[in-house]
Amino acid sequence: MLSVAALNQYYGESHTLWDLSLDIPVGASVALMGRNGVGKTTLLKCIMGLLPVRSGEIRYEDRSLTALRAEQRAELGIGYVPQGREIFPMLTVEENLKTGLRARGDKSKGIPEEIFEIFPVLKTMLRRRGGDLSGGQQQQLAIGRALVLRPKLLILDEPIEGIQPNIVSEIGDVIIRLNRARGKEVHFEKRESSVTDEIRDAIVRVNREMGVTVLLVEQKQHFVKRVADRFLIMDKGRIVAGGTMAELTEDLVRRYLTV
Amino acid sequence: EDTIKVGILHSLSGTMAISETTLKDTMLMLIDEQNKKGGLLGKPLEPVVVDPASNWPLFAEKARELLTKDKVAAIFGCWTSVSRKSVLPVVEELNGLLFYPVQYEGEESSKNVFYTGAAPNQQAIPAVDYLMKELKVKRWVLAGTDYVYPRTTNKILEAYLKSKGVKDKDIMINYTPFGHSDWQSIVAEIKKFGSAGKKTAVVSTINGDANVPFYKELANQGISAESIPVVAFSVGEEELSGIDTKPLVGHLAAWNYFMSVDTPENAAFITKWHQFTKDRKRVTNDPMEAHYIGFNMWVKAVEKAGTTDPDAVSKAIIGIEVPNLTGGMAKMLPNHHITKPVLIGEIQEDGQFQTVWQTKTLVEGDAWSDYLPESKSIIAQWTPPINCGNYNTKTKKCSGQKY
Amino acid sequence: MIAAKAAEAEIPGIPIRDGSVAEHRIEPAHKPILYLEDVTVSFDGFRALNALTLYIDEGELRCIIGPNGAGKSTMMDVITGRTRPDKGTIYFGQTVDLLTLDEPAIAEAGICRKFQKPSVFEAQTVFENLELAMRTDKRVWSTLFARLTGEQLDAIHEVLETIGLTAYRNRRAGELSHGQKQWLEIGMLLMQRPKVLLVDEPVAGMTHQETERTAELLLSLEGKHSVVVVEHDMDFVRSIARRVTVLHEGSVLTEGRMDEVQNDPRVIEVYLGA
Amino acid sequence: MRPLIFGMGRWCIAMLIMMMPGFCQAVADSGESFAEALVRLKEAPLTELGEAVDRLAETKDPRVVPVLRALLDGRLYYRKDDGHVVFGDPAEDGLAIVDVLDEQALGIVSKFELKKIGINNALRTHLRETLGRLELAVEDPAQRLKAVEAMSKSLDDENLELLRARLDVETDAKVSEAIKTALALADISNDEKAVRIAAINALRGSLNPDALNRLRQLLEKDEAGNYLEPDSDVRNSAQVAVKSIESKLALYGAVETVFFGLSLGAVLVLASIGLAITFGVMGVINMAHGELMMLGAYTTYVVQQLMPGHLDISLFVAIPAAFLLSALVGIAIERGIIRFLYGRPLETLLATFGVSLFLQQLVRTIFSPLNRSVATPSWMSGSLEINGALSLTLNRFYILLFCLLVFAALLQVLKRSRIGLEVRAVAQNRAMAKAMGIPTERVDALTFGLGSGIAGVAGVALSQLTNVGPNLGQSYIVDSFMVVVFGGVGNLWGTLIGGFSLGIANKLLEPYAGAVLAKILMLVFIILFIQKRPRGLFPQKGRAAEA
Amino acid sequence: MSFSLLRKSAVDIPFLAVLAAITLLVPLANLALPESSPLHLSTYTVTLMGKYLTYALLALAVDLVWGYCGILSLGHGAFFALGGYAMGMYLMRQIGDRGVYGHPVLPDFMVFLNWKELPWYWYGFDHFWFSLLVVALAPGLLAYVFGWFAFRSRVTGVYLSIITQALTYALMLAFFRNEMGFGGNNGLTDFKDILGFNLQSDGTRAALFVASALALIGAYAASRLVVESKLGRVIAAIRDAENRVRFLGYRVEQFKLWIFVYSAVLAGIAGALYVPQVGIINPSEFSPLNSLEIVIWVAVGGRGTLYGAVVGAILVNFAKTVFTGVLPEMWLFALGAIFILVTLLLPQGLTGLWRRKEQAA
Ligand SMILES: Nc1ncnc2c1ncn2[C@@H]1O[C@H](COP(=O)(O)OP(=O)(O)OP(=O)(O)O)[C@@H](O)[C@H]1O
Ligand SMILES: Nc1ncnc2c1ncn2[C@@H]1O[C@H](COP(=O)(O)OP(=O)(O)OP(=O)(O)O)[C@@H](O)[C@H]1O
Ligand SMILES: NC(N)=O
Ligand SMILES: [Mg+2]
Ligand SMILES: [Mg+2]
Repeated sequence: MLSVAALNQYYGESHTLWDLSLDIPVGASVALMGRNGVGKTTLLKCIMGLLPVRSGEIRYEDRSLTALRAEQRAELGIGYVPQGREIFPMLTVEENLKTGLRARGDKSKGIPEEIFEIFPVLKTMLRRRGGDLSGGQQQQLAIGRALVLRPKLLILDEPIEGIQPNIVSEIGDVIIRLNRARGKEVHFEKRESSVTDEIRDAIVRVNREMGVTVLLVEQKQHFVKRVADRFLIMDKGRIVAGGTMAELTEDLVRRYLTV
Repeated sequence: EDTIKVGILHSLSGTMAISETTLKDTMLMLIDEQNKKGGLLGKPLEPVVVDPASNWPLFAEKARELLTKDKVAAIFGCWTSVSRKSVLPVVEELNGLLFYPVQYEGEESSKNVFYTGAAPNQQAIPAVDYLMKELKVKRWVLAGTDYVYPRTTNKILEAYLKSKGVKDKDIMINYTPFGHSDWQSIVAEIKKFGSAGKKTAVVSTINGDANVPFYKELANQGISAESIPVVAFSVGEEELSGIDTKPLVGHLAAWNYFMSVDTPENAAFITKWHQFTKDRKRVTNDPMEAHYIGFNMWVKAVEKAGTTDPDAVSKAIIGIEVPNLTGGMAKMLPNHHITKPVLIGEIQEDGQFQTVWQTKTLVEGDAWSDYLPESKSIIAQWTPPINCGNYNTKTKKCSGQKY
Repeated sequence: MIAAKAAEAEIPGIPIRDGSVAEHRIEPAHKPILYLEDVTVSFDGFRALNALTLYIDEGELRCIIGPNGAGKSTMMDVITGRTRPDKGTIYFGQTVDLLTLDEPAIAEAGICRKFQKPSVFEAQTVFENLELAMRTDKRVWSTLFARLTGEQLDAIHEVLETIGLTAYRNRRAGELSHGQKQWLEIGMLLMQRPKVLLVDEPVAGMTHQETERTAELLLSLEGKHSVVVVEHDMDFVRSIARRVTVLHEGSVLTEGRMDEVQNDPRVIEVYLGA
Repeated sequence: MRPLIFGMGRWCIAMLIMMMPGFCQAVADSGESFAEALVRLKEAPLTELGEAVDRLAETKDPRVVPVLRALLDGRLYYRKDDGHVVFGDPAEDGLAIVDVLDEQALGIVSKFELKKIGINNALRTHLRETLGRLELAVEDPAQRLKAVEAMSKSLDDENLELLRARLDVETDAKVSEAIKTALALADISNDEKAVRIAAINALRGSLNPDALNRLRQLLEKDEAGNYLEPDSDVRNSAQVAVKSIESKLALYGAVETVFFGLSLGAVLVLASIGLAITFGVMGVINMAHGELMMLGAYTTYVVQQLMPGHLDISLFVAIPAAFLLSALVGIAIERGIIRFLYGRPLETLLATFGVSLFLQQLVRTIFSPLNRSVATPSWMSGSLEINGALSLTLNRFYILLFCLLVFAALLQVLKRSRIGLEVRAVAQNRAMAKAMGIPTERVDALTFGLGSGIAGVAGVALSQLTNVGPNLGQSYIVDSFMVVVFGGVGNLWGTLIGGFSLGIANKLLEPYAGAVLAKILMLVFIILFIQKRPRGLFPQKGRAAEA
Repeated sequence: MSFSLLRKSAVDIPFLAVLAAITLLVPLANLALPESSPLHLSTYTVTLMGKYLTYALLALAVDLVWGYCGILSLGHGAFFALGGYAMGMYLMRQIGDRGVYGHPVLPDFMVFLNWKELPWYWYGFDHFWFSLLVVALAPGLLAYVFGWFAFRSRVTGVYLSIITQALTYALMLAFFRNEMGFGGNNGLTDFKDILGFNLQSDGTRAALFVASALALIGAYAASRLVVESKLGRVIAAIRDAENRVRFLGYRVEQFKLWIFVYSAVLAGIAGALYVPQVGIINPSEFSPLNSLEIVIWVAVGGRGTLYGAVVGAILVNFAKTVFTGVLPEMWLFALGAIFILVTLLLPQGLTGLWRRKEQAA
């Protein structure tokens, strides 16, 4: 799905990512871990095209992303939930969600109802300015917004930061469902009338056929353990370890994740 | 030095470029002409053009540059009074010569400046006389841009009108900022003022850019020249070329020259101008004539003195006569002002003026107005024994001169 | 622990204007230092705080939890003078009516805050950030002539150690990662030596181990400072919690020990989940 | 020769109506002949031209009216070589001339072969009055009204007689009204008290300024302190009439002031609304905004030059042309300069200031530093006469309408289309907008183009009010920023309401304070207002805005 | 902190040294060298350079509030002009009865606009020291009052910029009014001498140049101390996160007010030095475009570095002098192009070039 090879990135003169390489298989759910400041966010921004890279190659679905601008990458189906939420503060919740419609490519005018099923609070706040929401509400909005463009690859940078516990577990569910949709039944709670059912079913079907690949930066290990099937560990701008969740040993944690 | 340098100090950018650029071109044309005639004292003239950019301190700086760096023999320049005031100390300090071509408020006579435009007595007073006698105007609106020239002119006019028995309530005075563009209220007020049953006229010292919106508003509010004529002192052919003149036919201006004047000198001048600018539509105007006169006077004076030395030239130039473009002779007076005819013209549909009245004789420019109490007793005379620009005939003293 | 040491160290040369802090170290007090009574805040008709009443004791460490949008950050806004309530009273100690003070005066009085979204001075170095936060005379002229004393320098260095940014002291704060900024902001709080610390989501974006360190740090402040912590990380809250207040829809839903609160069905329903 | 035949026809009809049968034929043999009078007219110096006109009129020749009209319109010439008096109308390479005496077309000649018979103001008034008398019976009621008005200026017995006669047959209400007013004005001087009072009562509702002046005179005292009007009843009626007129005038005066304010406001709004987008929404401090307006104004000029015969529709061509030109220039500025400066908003100030200098000098180089003359289409000239005391100038009126139209259109574009949402998203968080798949570059270019295009359109409107010259932009840029900020950055409604309120406030102040002081007071007001509402009239609200 | 110290020593010492050298050499080259010497500087050049230095001082003032505190003042020309008027009034009073009307007290423009006596606000200006006081006080007071209201009301960003513009615009219109008693549009001009020295003599002009240079050096050094002080860092913090500074217990409005007033006083001093050298002060100095230009000098030089402002002011004005003489009809193209290119190619201004090298080293 996504592969990064020999990536080097600099902030001005300071070398942040060093010959970084990684591979994310289709349909995987990968957790990227590492201490503060090792370059996780930087890496995600490079993948998204928001930061220029000095050298190296980023490939997505067998095409090179390197020459593409961020908005073109979005159109290819990469959804991004940034660290710090990055809500459009003066747009209403509804407008925030609508910003993703263009990249969907299917001319739809409305926001898919499933978003509100996942995050009901957004429905009640459609007219409120994004910037007025509480931190946690904003985080939900940020995820919802990324889902609007119906991503094939979903990149999440610390998505549960500041989210109340019960919703954290819901977000976990969402990620799991999006990711494991392939070949499996997906049920979002049905609360709506049957009129929207069809649309939703369609989305669900598409989703199921697609299966969203997930790249997740997260520090909370119990959450990671629940939603990810693979992990990568970063240190000082390099990927230093990786594997299936089962391979995440106490030793690795102590070596790279404790201070 | 194998050329004689002539400084041209007119704004080519900024707010005043609209008016002054033409004067720069005029000077270039006159110098070109003179060179074709073989130059001056056997040397070609070389114009030095600088752009003071409608910035008053820059005028002083550029004047200094012309006099010290370029060592020009004379400067032709300035339009607004403030630019002249800014340059004045510089030409006095460095003993340069400045020829100033625009009508102005008077109250000045410098050893180093020659005023070839009209003094108030060569424009404002005759115009008011005309309105009073010919149009039987009884009520007066004195409208002007809020700066020294209109203020002074209006002060002189107010004193003059009162001396003719006009009452306070029949005079309305209104000042507006530079570039004023919303004239609705003022024009409405003028309209009201003019509907009191007495013949009313507007004496306009409105300057430059503000005129276009002013006249447009006049036209739109239906104030025609017949109901309330406007006589302007700062609107010439150049300004009219930027206005749709159809609705303005019949409004007046007082100048010492109109492009429409039918004399051979003028026809020749216009032809040369059209050739020089390669534009048959370019108009000529009063300050251009002033430069024409000033330049020719300077040339004659230099020839007479046999040198471009400022002291010799200023001595030689007094009394020199050159033809003006309206068929008479302009003479440099000892007060550094010149003699001029006064013409009143009405705006025509084609943007020209038609002369409707003219002084019988030439009027001598008066540096110090006789209608202002403080300057009544002051005279300017740059010839011995007085040799002073502001000589008080009462105290017999020459004030404020550095020489 | 380094953290504890830093917080304990008296910084000579900086007068602590109120001796009461030292007093209560001996006997943890039950005297409220912060009173919120009947505080209501609404935005365009929406009630973010609804007749909220809350007391914080001197030297106490209080955790506040509650669903997203319950009004926790708004409560801090109201206490620090950022938002004016429509109704209600807020007192600091017995006498200081916070509603009559503006932000700097409230800060001066000894209430400091860490924002939910880390906010540091991005163009300045880590060191300078700490220096600016330092408790000292903050009037214009004295700031102009301020010189760092050796003790002040030591204090800054100690805090740098505490927050693990010694190596970054000359970095511009804008170049720090998210988590580093969180630490820096905590460091700035420490520099201010406040009586009341309001800490909004301090461990967001931290690793498990960093979270533990923060817990230690906050615990070490207990007794000397009143600390109000808002956090959604339940492990963290459990590790520091004494008394826990649950906010819901702008008012207190319940209050009590962690284990009580945790098992309250209403809290499970609106907040914790199954 | 259409006009002539037309005129003659009218002349005869007029005479017929005046019940003077046979007049048409009779004219030829009375007094001086038409040809002689014409020669006198040609040779008279300005001071004697009036008398020559009278003589000509006395000939009662059917050709008199067209000749006098031509004289009034400046179409009357004589040939320098043979002295023939001719009508001249502009044609290519000179004037097409027609002999006055025998209506022979004499071909096209150069201006220099002719001499115009010039007139002056006094003469113009005189001519109009004379023509009025002669034309009192023309078909066009508007022209009749003018004729009556011209005659009312000098109410001698002859004119009164004509007017009375006309009143009996007049069908148009406005003309009748005007004649009645004129007759009443005359009656005020009547010896009989009853007639005077009747006349006064007739004038009670009149908004004719002469009526008010005349009525006021009745209330004045002479030097000795005696009333000019001896009869107290007459004075009392006059008093009542004056009061009623004055209260009406006050009302209409207020309406007029509001209109003045709205129209000044409309100009401000037009000038700033494009800025409300580029500055308010995109955050670009565009110092070249004024120059983009200037381009719009020059476009109007060029369009008028290109289609000389179609003045009346020129604006409808100029508006889209100006929009396009300014939009394209705007897009060029955005693509060439501004796009490198996002995230550095203050730098846009520096670069666009450079652009503004550049554009100014460019038009100076292309069009010369002189102002260009932009003509006003006939449908925008003059005023909409509501009544004698209130008339709205048409150009202002249309510009007010236009302003509202532009505003509404813009609002729709930003509301309805995706671009409205996207541009705000881009402005608020460029990186995130990209990550959401918004083509920020295209959005920037289009938005900047839109704002610039509107500036161009505003320039078309300004060309109808003020100078079209290189400085046009500079004189509006400060005011534009002031309006946007006063209204609240980022809020189009704020710009609209802000512009109108500043306009009205200015016009309310102006009569008391004068133009200069009014402007100063407005500025002080803005400064104080911003203290009260530091984010303008309609501030952006919310947590984000406060931070 | 050590960081900032580095910054200071690396640039300031050579920079101040150059200024000091100019202060010494320019008058020498003007007065001591004969005109025939190739190194001789004409009085015209000296005066011109003196003017540049006053502009540099003005730019420095703007850089302090804009570059360091983030207050984009589009009205600093007002403080400059006020200082200039105060000096102009002194120079007018020095004329005494040598005016054209020979009035013992009233300046010429008052005589001919019928003023009967000197307005009260003209009192005291016959004393040099009083005038100097007003040179600093008038702009300082205006800045204080204006800033007190604006900062207390938390007017920030473009709102503040635009009302500073409104301020200078209003003052321009007010000073245009002849009723104000400051000479209307013509302003104050035709000065004769200062402290008894003839303003037109070479010696006086050289002295004015030296005074300007010393003022610039002094202001530069003082401002450097200010921005390197803790106050300087608070100011910079306000620029970046005003609210956060408040929550640290700083009274943001007072800090802003302090730097604003300080900057206004510097601008006033610059104006006072400018007027005797150019010979005129009139309301166009208040014009909003003038104030905008100052900001542009700073941006061209590089904001947020004191020397950038100085360099920018001198270079832009030098370019103007040259262009208006050499390319009188095209110079706006050249100037416009410079502004555009500097913005695009040198985001940190001209001195950014130099700084980049320094960082690389
Ligand atoms: N804009 C920037 N300019 C310079 N350096 C930066 C910038 N942003 C981040 N850095 C530096 O790059 C390094 C990596 O930062 P990054 O934000 O990628 O870390 P992270 O792994 O996401 O940390 P966290 O878990 O705290 O979010 C950090 O040391 C940080 O100081
Ligand atoms: N300026 C505002 N305008 C409108 N609504 C607001 C504003 N400020 C806050 N709110 C609303 O008030 C409620 C409380 O917000 P607050 O930020 O206090 O929540 P919180 O408890 O801190 O939540 P979280 O845990 O997610 O940070 C939210 O629903 C938010 O949308
Ligand atoms: N002298 C003038 N017209 O300013
Ligand atoms: Mg990160
Ligand atoms: Mg919160």
